[in-house]
Amino acid sequence: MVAVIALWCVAALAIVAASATILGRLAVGTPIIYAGSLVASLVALAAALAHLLDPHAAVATLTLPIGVPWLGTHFRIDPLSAFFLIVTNLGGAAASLYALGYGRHEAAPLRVLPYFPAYLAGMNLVVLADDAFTFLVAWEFMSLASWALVLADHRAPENARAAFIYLVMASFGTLCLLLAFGLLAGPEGGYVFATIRDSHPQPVIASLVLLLVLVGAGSKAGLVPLHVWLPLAHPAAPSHVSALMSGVMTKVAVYGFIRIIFDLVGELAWWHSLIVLALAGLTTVLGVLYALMQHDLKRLLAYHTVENIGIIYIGLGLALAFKANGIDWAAALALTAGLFHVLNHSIFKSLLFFGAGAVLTATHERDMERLGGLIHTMPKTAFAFLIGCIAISALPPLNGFVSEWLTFQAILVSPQLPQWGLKLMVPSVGALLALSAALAAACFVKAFGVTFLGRSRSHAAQTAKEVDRFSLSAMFILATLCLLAGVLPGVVIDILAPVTQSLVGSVVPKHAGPPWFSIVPIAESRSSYNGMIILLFLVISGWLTALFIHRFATRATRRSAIWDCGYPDPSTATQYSSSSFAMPIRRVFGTTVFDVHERIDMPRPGEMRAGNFQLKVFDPAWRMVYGPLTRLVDTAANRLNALQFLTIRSYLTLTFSALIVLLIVVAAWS
Amino acid sequence: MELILELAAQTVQMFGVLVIAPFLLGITRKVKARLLRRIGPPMFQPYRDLWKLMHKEAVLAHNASWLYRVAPYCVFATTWVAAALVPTYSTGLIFSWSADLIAIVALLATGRFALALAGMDVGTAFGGIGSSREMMIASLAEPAMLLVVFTVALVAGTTQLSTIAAAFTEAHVGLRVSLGLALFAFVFVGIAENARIPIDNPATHLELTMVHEAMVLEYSGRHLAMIEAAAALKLTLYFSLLVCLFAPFGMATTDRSIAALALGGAAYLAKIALLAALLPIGETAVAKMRVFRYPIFLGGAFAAAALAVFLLFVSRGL
Amino acid sequence: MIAPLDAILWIPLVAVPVLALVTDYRLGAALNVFASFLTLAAGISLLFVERVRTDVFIIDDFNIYLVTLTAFVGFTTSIFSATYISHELEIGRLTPAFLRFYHALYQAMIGAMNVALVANNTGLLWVGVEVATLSTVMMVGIYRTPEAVEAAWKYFILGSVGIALAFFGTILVYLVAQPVLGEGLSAMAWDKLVEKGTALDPKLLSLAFVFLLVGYGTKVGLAPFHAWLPDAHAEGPTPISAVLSGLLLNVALYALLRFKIVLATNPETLDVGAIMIALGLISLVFASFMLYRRRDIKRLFAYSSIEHMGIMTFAFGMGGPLANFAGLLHMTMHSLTKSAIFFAVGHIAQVKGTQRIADIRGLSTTHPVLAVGLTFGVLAIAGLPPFGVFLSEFMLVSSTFARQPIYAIILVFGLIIAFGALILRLQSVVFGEAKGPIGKVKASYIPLFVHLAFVLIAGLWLPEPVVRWFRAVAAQLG
Amino acid sequence: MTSISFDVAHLLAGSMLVLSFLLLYQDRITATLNVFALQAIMLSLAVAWQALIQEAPHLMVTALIALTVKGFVIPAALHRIVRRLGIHREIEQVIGGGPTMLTGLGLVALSILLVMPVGQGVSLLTREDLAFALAVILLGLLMMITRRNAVTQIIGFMSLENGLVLAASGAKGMPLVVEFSVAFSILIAFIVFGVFVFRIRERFDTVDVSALDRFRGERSDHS
Repeated sequence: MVAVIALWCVAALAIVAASATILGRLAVGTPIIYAGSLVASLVALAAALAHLLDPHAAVATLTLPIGVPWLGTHFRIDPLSAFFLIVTNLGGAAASLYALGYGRHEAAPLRVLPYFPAYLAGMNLVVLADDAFTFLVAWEFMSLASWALVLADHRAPENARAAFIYLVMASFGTLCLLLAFGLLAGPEGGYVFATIRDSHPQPVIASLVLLLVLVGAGSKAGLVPLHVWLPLAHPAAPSHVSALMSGVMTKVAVYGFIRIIFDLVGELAWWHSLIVLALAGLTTVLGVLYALMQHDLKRLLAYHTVENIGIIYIGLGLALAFKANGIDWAAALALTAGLFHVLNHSIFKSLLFFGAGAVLTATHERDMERLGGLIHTMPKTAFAFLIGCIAISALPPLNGFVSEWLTFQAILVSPQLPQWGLKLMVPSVGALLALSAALAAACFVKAFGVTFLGRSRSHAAQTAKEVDRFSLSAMFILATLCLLAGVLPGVVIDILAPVTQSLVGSVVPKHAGPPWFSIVPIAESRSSYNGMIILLFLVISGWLTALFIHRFATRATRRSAIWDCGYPDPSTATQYSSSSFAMPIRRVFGTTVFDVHERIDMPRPGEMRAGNFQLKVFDPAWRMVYGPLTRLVDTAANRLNALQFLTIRSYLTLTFSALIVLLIVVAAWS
Repeated sequence: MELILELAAQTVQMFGVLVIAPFLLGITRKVKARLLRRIGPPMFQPYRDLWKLMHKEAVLAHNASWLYRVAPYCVFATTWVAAALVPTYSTGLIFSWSADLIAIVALLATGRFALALAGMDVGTAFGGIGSSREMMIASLAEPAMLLVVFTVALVAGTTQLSTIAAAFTEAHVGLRVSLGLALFAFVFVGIAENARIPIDNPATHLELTMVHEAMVLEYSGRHLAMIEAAAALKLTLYFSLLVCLFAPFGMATTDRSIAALALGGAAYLAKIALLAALLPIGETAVAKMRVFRYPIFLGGAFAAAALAVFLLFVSRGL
Repeated sequence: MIAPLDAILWIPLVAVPVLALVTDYRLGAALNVFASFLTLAAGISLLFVERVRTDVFIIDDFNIYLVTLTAFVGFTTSIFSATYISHELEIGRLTPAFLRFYHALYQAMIGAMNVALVANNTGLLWVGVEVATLSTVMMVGIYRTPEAVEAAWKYFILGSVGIALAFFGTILVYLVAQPVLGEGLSAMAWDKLVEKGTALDPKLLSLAFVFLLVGYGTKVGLAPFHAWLPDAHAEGPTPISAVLSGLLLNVALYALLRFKIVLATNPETLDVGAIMIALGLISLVFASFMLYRRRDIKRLFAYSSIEHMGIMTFAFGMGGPLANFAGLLHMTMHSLTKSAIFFAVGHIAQVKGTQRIADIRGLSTTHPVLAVGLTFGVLAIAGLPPFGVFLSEFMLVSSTFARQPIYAIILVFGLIIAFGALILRLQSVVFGEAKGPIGKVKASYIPLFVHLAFVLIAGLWLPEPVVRWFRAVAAQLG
Repeated sequence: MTSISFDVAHLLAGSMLVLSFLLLYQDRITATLNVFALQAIMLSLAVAWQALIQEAPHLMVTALIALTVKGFVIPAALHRIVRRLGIHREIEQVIGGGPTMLTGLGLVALSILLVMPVGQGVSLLTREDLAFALAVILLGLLMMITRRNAVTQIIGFMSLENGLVLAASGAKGMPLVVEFSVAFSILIAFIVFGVFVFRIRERFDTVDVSALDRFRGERSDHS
């Protein structure tokens, strides 16, 4: 039933996409298309939620006679896909709502409208697919639709470059997944997931599949060093699409990983988790460090997605480690942490991209060095964005903290793991996670502080107008969800229970029991957290303090000029900028992690010319991985190109040589 | 009835830390002054300072936003709540389970987040420099702190402060290399987090290397009072944590009689007073560091804490 | 009532002299379309009548869909060509006299390909392929520019050597069969060869296959015998590029596969699969790299044809039900997609007045419909879903990796290299700031989008009979 | 099959191979043309002999075509072209005579190696014939790729084709041989015609690389 509803929603999205090619020409088309997407997403969201909450819900399957001829197309809804349907459609609904307002500013609607619902449909299909072919078709369709969306503003050469790199890497990832499915399905082509589940793969095959899936799904999710497309492509798309790409599509990639590794392969060795954890730890720290170095708001957010993917993968890696050692309850905890973060990140990353989009609409600027002071001109956006910043920085009492807290709890269980490799790896990853959490806070102090606080650095920022109601309501709904998931984490954990039950055969204890919505992942004596109480405490103590001061002290306030130690400078350029904010951290980590090129041209005392400081930060992944690769292809292409310019005689010589070689082969054989 | 008693115990702790916090600051200042052969302000001077500040008119820059005005309360509230949740004289208070050690560290981070934002609100170079450096220091201190948390949590098998304290008072934990390393790291982190020498100098506004004071440069009146109070509370919190994690003896655990509680309270007060006196002694002995030496300082803490965790993982008996 | 089989052979044969005599080029084009339509109708009706099997002709699972496909692409191309050439006439690249010649040759080529496909005789197959080749040689050179003449000459010389070698292979097959099947036609008939396959001398048969591989491989465009292909595609009229890539390469591959079926019946022959795998992979990887330095848009897609012929050859070399199925599907999909791409490219070259990729920019701004057509075509040929090429590549790659991981990795490597090049060029042509003339497209879009629609449908759903034929042939191919 | 018929066929085929070597050895165009004419005549004799021993009179037609077209008409035409183009002096060989001959010997050895192990199902005569034909074909190809001059390359191709006809005539009872030989003659006529008409293509390949670049239109622009 739910599968049918979800498929109808996908079909509805497809129809909306098709009609967008015509409606897109009309002014009324934009709201109709987005409203259609909104309704379809909401219906799918409701259906998935109902499925996951229903304790008696059975796994639903559906087969359509299309696709691989003799197999058909299989769809299935189990708790895992239901959960990811929720994530997908929540993001989709929010983005549609946001776009009802934001989309009106689109210069060329025909380059966005048809692809947006198609993109949503693709993501939903990935989650619904129950055979390798359907999965990959949907997977690549999703890439394709988002590729078109990245190219929405196709005149900018950097967008074209971003789109190109994106599509090539997406396709590379798909091919890796294809190889993985090839291994799992065997030469007979048992592509249906049910068949794969029943065939227990050899350890060697399982290892290969893990590597391939890490690369395949990881390149989509943005694991370092496969992340390079992400900070290019995500910012290039229109902001509601950026939100989907960062907030939802990367989660669909995570879904792919979970589906194949946890569900289809099932049995893995403990050292597999070592690889996952190492990659995840690296991704977490590098992602946030690169994010800190950005001054393009949307690119900062995109890089930060890399960090969050790392956090999610830490949870998944831990779950693998525990599962391989048969500690199911801990595996359930780690998986819950990872999945909780999936939900959280999809919410606040969408929110933040919406905010960035609002800033972009209001100021036509993405460069933080030209923004500032928007809290005065766009107070509502600023507030929503602030909530997102707090949440993503993993600060209590919002939701980001809860998932990170759960991850820490899972890490603290790890002494129970018997293997030495894991004993050493897990605390290291824990340290990296702690480091990244602190850096994330720095990153978002910078993002919010430079963009919204201080004095406006450009005229555009000074004259910005608050955005429309649709955009605002989308942002505020997500901000509310951030808060709700933060203070009522038990509800989310209970929702996740069927998922972990189906994947690792255990659940985190139910949270209906403990009072006041506190969460107790293992046992009460071990650890517990109560976001609700913390929030109440904060509110009450803050309120008490304010009351006390207002009652017993003074409320007198005077407005005055900035003091600034007596030397205020009216130029807005004297404020701390984005790159100066990041400078201490750049210095600390610069030599090891970044390719930083600083050039300082300081006038000598007495010289009248202006000083000059140039800063370039490169992602070393380009230098170390992609640069050599590109050069290799380039060289090979150049060398081989000589073959286009030979004489006919030379071509005949080629033919002749090939013939002789083949004849010698035959002679040698006979 | 029992509930009321429990609530009362919790309330005592909550307001207790608030009351003693300025006093601790007074002690440190007094000791420091004596060490420098000055007479120094009276020990109760911080109370008077706060009271005075609260009654002064708050001066806001023209372009200060609502965030600027809310941040001090926010900082104060988070620090207060965090401090109230660290067991001082007794374990197992009614709300102790609502936040564990990790959550307390994170609550402090929330306060810092608010303050760093406030530092950037008016748009001055000083505010920015303060926020930027504060976040840099935090980014180095927080992982070290969390590794300390790991160490303690792994030894005690829990991240719940009450349980940790109870475990350390009752069970025979003994002296452990890991805990020693963790203590070392914790002290370093505490110094950095509380803006003490050699990381920062709480006594001055006009030094190029200043961090915390640069952030709050524009604040005045009741807002400044809140921030100062929060700073004092934070110091108290770190003292309490140190006491709770590494020297929990005397704390009331299973025995919840008035006598036991009173004993716990007395022990607690004695311990933190001692710490408040020790801090300036250490501070007087060292010089302020340059900013870019901080990573080495905090890196040392991180390394010590990491070593502590690894030792625990490698051999759970150490 | 004429039998459909006779019809597909006679209609082009009659059309050749008629078209050569019609002086009005419009009438000629219309007649060309009409003849192609009749051939298509005959080809389709072939599906519904009883299968023929005589000493000379045969209709079986293998060629039945290829005949229909050839007739279909021949028909759509004739529609495209009818609108295309009038523009060529306007700008003076062709004269009416040459058009008579062109239309006659077009029918000759279609007829020859039909002969090759339905022949139940190795010699007749050879004749068909060669006549088709020679007629395309002349069409390639029809513009008489130095480049066109050079391309045609290269095609002619390399083609002739291929013809000769394929003929020698054919003689060898006859020599092998003659002691078993007796003298005369029966020693050249497919069905008899397959029946008595095990009795044939395996050594000489293997030797024969090598010559056939080099000979017909030249026609297929396998590297290193490919040299004629890019230039012939680039310099000839675009409809000819479309049928070259879409049909002639297929027919040559079909010829090779027929021989492979014979070899597959005899287990003692040389493992020709390995040779085909090697040639296929060489072609794929080589063509993939060659795509990067192309400046001429038609040459670009010509190299892409080499790449795809490599994939098919690889697939048939791998063998097994899945890989063979994938190869057959790929043959069909490639022929539809590549001809669609050439239709689009033809339109582009006409409106922009150039084939230089660097001079074509921002097509999506100036010609949105055309841009959509080209984009879908290129995405399809690059192997992206939901188009049919993806289905075949899916089966091929996944089944290969489970059997021969190394081959699959080379295959994937070639695919991703080619993918990069195609997307790079696609983006530069379709997106960015518009450049060049913005005149309207005069030729018909219908063939382009009909082809793409078929490719799209096939990617999602294959009709049951097609699946049945493919599986039957896949089983035969071993 | 009597031994005499076998010996004669063997002799004729063998002499074709020898003539192929002679072709490879020649370094002047006119001499090459003459040797080729001789090979064509030898071919017609061989085919005629096959017609006799296979009692296949239609092969006589093939022999006749070989004799007239390739023995007389084409050599005469080529002589004219050579004179017209003024290239009757020397032959540009890509590699020297010695290596070419050595390669040729290797090719003959390869042909024998390939055909001889073939099973007894195929008669000895056919096999011998086939080995010679294969060698002639390979030598023809070798000639095509070792000469720079268009006329000699054509001769190489025709020599190759002689090998084909030899093989076809040796295949007992093969249908359509005559038609094939006619088709090939037409093909060769086309090639000769092409060389004759497009005199810009005096050679298959030209030393002047820049001219080629202009034609191919790919290398000249540097975008």
